[in-house]
Amino acid sequence: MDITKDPIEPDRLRDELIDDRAGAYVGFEGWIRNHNEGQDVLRLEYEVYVPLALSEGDKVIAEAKKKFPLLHAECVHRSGSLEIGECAVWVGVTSAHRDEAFAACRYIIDQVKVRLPIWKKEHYVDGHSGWVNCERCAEHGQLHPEAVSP
Amino acid sequence: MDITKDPIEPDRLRDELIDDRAGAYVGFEGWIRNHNEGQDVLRLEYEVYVPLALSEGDKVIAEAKKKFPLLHAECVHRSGSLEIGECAVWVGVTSAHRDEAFAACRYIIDQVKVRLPIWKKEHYVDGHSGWVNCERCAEHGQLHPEAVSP
Amino acid sequence: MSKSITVRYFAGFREHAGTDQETVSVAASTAGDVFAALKHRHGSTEPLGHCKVAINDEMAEWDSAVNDGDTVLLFPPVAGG
Amino acid sequence: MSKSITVRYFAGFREHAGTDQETVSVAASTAGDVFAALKHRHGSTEPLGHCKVAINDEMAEWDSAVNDGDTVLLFPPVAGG
Repeated sequence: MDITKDPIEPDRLRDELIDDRAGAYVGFEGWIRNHNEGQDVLRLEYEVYVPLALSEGDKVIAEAKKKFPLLHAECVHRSGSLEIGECAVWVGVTSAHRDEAFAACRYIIDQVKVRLPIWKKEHYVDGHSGWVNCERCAEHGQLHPEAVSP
Repeated sequence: MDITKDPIEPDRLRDELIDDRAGAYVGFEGWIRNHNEGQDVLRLEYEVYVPLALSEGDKVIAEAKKKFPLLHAECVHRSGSLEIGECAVWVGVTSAHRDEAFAACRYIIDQVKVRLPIWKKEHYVDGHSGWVNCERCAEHGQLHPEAVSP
Repeated sequence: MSKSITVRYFAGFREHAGTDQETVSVAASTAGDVFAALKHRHGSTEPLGHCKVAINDEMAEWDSAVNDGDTVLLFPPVAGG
Repeated sequence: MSKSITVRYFAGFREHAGTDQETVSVAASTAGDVFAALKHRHGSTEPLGHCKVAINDEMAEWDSAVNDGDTVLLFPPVAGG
């Protein structure tokens, strides 16, 4: 698991998973969409509590490797301010066959999204902003229902 | 759908799917493994009947776009002689959310593998060779049970 | 009644036949009949369901009708990816 | 009995509290007690199950015991990816 303030480079990260025993590579990327729940998004800010995001992310990856016969698995998440189109999170998995690569890639991104201490604040084109998922956080402008994110 | 004799460049192909409306990108790559069913593989040869591989591949992609709310989907398959580690097939899908990107990517690779007129001959380290999946093709050295490929 | 059919062989079928294409005269109503009549050429004992067929560059079924002058493409079990 | 607890606030909780960290004296046996006692600070009416908690940089449960001197990290609903 890695957390980075710099742009994620999926091609470079993929290359680190190359292995002659691998028959399948599945990569997932979460990109900043220009809309969420009917609102036009301008940019996003990710707040990450790094020590626990790293340890919890490592746990998730270790779980995936235990559940599925993988060769390699890795995940990188951005922190800080991101523009539309930027890659917020990357997951890459290699294995002998494709079943486990798809399943493990999906497992990792699903768990990363619900378990790692990472928060995102959306800044909208109309000027307001809000923390995603935080309907009842008593914050101004946080009127989002349960977020459906990528 | 595309069939190419040249090396597949997943990073360049991925870039063609970029879209501000996309929140999820899922990419699949099939790589040439150094083993298959207990045998050490030296290299592979793909024979492709291009006209029907293209039209059937386009059908598969169109089906995926009908089944799932995608933004973009593409598939490229190699033909000719490939070495261990080379990318034999790439599938890339973008969509607003990840559910459909995973499902569509999986759908496309599954269908491409069973429907497109593409055959692979494995050349083994011990000198013999055989057409994968062709147990009863009455060819010399083709003693493979149903192949479990990436 | 015999029909003139151009048969194209692929992969293992081509290697067994020693040619990628030939025109033959066969008594055949369907693509499956062509496959059966040419067993000595493609050499396959695969169940038809494992193989595929195209007629005049369109994917077809084994019970699809063949006409005089058609080109029938015999595909051994595919293995893309 | 009151304990001295260092509380760390994240994201919306931090913005509501106006600080990322403070040391408070609270009568609390569990992490959940700390969350409840500091409702006026983090401002959340989220169900506990939507939020997460860590004690001394280890993920914890809401019924995990807190001890004098512990640091309790209050996490609003996460939204990675």
